[in-house]
Amino acid sequence: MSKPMVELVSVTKVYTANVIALEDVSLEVDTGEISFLIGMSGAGKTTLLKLICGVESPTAGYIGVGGRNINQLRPREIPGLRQDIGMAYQDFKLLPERSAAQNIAMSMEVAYKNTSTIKRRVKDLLERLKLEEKHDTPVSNLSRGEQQRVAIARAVANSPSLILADEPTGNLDPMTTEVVMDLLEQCNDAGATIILATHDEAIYRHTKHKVMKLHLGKFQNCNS
Amino acid sequence: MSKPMVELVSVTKVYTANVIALEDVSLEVDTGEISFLIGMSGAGKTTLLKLICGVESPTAGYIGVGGRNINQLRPREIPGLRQDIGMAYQDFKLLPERSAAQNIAMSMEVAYKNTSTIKRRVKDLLERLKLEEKHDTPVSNLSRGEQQRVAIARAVANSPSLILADEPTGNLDPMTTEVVMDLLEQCNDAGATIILATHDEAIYRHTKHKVMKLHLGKFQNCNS
Amino acid sequence: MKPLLIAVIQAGRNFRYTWGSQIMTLLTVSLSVLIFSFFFLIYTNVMKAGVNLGGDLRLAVYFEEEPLPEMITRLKKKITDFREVDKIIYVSKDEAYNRLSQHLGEDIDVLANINPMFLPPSLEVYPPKDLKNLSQIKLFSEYLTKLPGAIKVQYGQGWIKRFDYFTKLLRIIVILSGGLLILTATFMVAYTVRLTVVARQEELKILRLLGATNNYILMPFLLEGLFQGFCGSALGLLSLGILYSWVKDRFYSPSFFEFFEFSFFSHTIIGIILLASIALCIGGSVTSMRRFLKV
Amino acid sequence: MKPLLIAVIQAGRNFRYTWGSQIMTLLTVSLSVLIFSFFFLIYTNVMKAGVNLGGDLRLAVYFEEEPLPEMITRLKKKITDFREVDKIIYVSKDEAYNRLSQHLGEDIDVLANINPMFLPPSLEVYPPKDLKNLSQIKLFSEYLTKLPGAIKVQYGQGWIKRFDYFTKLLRIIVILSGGLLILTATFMVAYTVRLTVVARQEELKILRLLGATNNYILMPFLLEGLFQGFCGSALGLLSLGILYSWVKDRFYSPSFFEFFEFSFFSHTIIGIILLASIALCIGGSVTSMRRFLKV
Ligand SMILES: Nc1ncnc2c1ncn2[C@@H]1O[C@H](COP(=O)(O)OP(=O)(O)OP(=O)(O)O)[C@@H](O)[C@H]1O
Ligand SMILES: Nc1ncnc2c1ncn2[C@@H]1O[C@H](COP(=O)(O)OP(=O)(O)OP(=O)(O)O)[C@@H](O)[C@H]1O
Ligand SMILES: [Mg+2]
Ligand SMILES: [Mg+2]
Repeated sequence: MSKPMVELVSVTKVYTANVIALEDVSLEVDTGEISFLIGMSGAGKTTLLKLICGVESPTAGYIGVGGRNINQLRPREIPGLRQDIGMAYQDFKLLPERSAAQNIAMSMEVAYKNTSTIKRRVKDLLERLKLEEKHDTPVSNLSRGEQQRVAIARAVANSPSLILADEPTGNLDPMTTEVVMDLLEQCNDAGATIILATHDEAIYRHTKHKVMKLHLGKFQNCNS
Repeated sequence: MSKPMVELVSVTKVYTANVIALEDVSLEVDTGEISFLIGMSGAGKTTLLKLICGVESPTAGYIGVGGRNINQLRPREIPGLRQDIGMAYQDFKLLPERSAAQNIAMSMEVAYKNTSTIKRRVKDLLERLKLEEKHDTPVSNLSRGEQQRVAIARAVANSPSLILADEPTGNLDPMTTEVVMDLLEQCNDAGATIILATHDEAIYRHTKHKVMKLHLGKFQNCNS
Repeated sequence: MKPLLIAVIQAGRNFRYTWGSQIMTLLTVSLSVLIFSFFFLIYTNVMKAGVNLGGDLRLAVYFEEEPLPEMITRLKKKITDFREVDKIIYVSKDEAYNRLSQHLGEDIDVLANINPMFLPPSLEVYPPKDLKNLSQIKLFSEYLTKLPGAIKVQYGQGWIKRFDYFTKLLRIIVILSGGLLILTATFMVAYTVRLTVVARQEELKILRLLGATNNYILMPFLLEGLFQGFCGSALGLLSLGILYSWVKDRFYSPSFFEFFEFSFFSHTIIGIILLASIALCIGGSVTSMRRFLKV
Repeated sequence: MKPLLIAVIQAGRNFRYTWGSQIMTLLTVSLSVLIFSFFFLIYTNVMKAGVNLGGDLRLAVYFEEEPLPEMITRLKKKITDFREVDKIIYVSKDEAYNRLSQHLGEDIDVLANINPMFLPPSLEVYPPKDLKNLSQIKLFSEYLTKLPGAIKVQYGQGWIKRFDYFTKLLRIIVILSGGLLILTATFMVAYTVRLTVVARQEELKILRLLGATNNYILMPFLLEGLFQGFCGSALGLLSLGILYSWVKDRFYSPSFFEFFEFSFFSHTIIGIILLASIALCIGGSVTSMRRFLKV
């Protein structure tokens, strides 16, 4: 058995005294796996993903990504880790005045990728997500669903080995959802581990992949 | 038959030369009705709702709300119209540093409602949406689904006669979705007309209400 | 509920959320008022300083021979006809000698072997305080030289010339720096106010979308402008007052203030400065907000 | 691809998106440099002006009797022993009479009936240019009064005193306004730079989230700081140069500049100002960015 890509041991995250977002959560996601993270609004899904990519730090517990304790990294190692994790945020975190293409390119630019490689990759992603016409449109002029696709494209653009998608289809109709899921599956085929937080039953109901259910900050009857 | 609450006649909205969001759209929504607006991402749902509440102005065509042409209102009449339309934006448009309660109160404050009335109404809404614990939490510290509920609460708080809900359940799990739909239906019972743009098949699949489907800026086989 | 009360509540709430930038604006206004009033104070006092220096001016018209008394009266009339003067004193040869001997004091014996009549008689003309301009003095002196019997007019030409240039230089400096500073102050206040509005543009847009009237949006800004304009300029004037009394204490010597009679602003001017900065702050916010009111 | 090239591209792109605030920063830097160097220029020149005024100073020591030639030599030595002087000229009674008659010119006949010997002999002492302080002059004059046979020392006390106070006043004004202005300029630059960073804080946060290294984030800001510091101060100095030559042209009269020898900055000082403002701009952005680099 290969080393788990993501490993959480008794992780607790307390925001403020009365907001305990995660309580004693343990979890293991193997390399190359796709897992679904479900649970009610406010259950702690986003918090869990943020802990994994190191945007938030845990109140207690161990978080390992690729076998390394991400909370003991030296400051100069953090950029490398983040370049290797693609996170599609629930609130997108796009730059509204920049074009769709520029937003997607950002994740590759910070890794000092070649300009022509970036251009090709951006164009390819936009085509796959049916946004080819929005190449130069500022993100603020896109519909919400189009913005969501740009956010997903940016997350996968740099071919990270771990993709965290937070509610990637919340603003998408069933057809477009399928397009996005196809893209994520292709990334998975190319070797990426994927954790997908979602409310959309249609996505995970008949899946063969692992589904983890959070409830009030704790895991409930996970299937596997 | 009563006068239609919302009436669109041959409305066209062109953002830029090659982005025709709506093309020759006509529609009628009667007072007290609930209608669903569906369609692919980028079909023009948000644009249509924005036209109805006067945030965007049409390139061509007539838009009537409550029997008045909203594009010929005098500047001083616009605030009154907006106070009477509750719109839950797809991107929420909340003030992140303000508390959930303050965000909800805003829509009543601009109508110079009584302070105690506002307090009572806000508390009631937060309880109904299961957010009573988040009364004083800044919106930026809420989960995305919690923010969405705050946005909906703000839209209905001032008891408007027309409620426009743009994808109100995109970030909500099925259970919370039901809570929100119950609230909207109660508003409808109290006399409000509701137009609801959504991708969530679960909401509109078995409904008895009107479903309108937009495709590339035009209506397709509406049921009624 | 009354709109004004709501506006006060709103303004208070806004202050809680944006106190950082509000205090920044207040400080900017203070600094601008300080700078502006500092230069205004210097300017008004420098203008007065010229007058005081001119006050010590005395033109001595020397005559070849002692004129007859009626001639003196005529001469005096001629002078006052040409230009109003403070006073004219006739100094006869005797008086000139007396003065010199007084001046020499104990050293009176120097004059022992001197003919007391060697000193020329003169008319000493004290021009009015407002004659402080070098070219005017020259003109006057030229006129006096042409009086019948006059042989020479003396008034410390060299020093006065120098003084005149010095005063001119000081004025150039004060005016240029004043201009520069008023430019800067206006720029700063306008910029800061604009930034405050831009920082809240999200909030304003949302308020418009929710159906807020122009009044609802404007009132808190007006109150804020009032508050900031008042407190800012009060603070600025207060600092200037402290600076002023510090300088006065620090550099005070009776002889210093004999020449430069520095004084602080009158109550009227303080009032005008306060009102002007309140108007500026309010005007600034309202102008920068105008485009939001059209949405 | 080289990081520097990427930084240049990024800086260019940033400029396209934020040119408004960038030009604002540039103007702020220009204005601050203009203000600062304006006062620096005035300060250095005012300090020099005092010296030039002192250069015309002459102390006349009057004697009761004409001293013998060897006595004159001894007196001169005594004086130079006490303090270095530019030159000392002995004016005998004859010479004093000649001077007076020359001075009176055509009016020489006034002196006709005067004993040519009534004027006292004197030593005219021209102190060095650096003697410009009133108290030093007084000290010197007191020393001269005690010379054997001296009865009186004259040097236009009243005017010199006034001049001294005037210069003092000018210096107080220049120093105070300079201080005030440097405060303002620093405040403005710091504030503007901070605002530029705050305006882009969203972008910086996102870049950090995407895994941008410190270098990647800092480099464009360094380039921008370099550009703004350089262009801003160049523009400021240029405006000052234009202002300078305008004032020079406008108020030029040979006699004016006889007293005040204004001159512009040397190349070294221009270089230092340029470098300092570049350092300030870069330092400013880097400091305000530090907290984003920790995220
Ligand atoms: N920055 C924060 N400060 C304080 N509390 C927070 C913060 N972020 C989240 N919370 C709280 O932590 C809990 C879990 O939030 P989280 O965002 O992880 O939920 P979620 O499962 O992603 O919900 P949703 O489906 O609505 O996005 C919520 O109660 C939320 O209010
Ligand atoms: N401000 C704008 N400027 C230019 N184009 C715009 C603007 N807003 C929307 N569009 C374009 O108009 C079309 C319709 O947008 P709209 O937001 O109405 O779609 P939608 O049906 O709400 O989609 P979604 O389900 O993704 O929210 C899209 O192609 C979008 O890119
Ligand atoms: Mg979430
Ligand atoms: Mg939409």
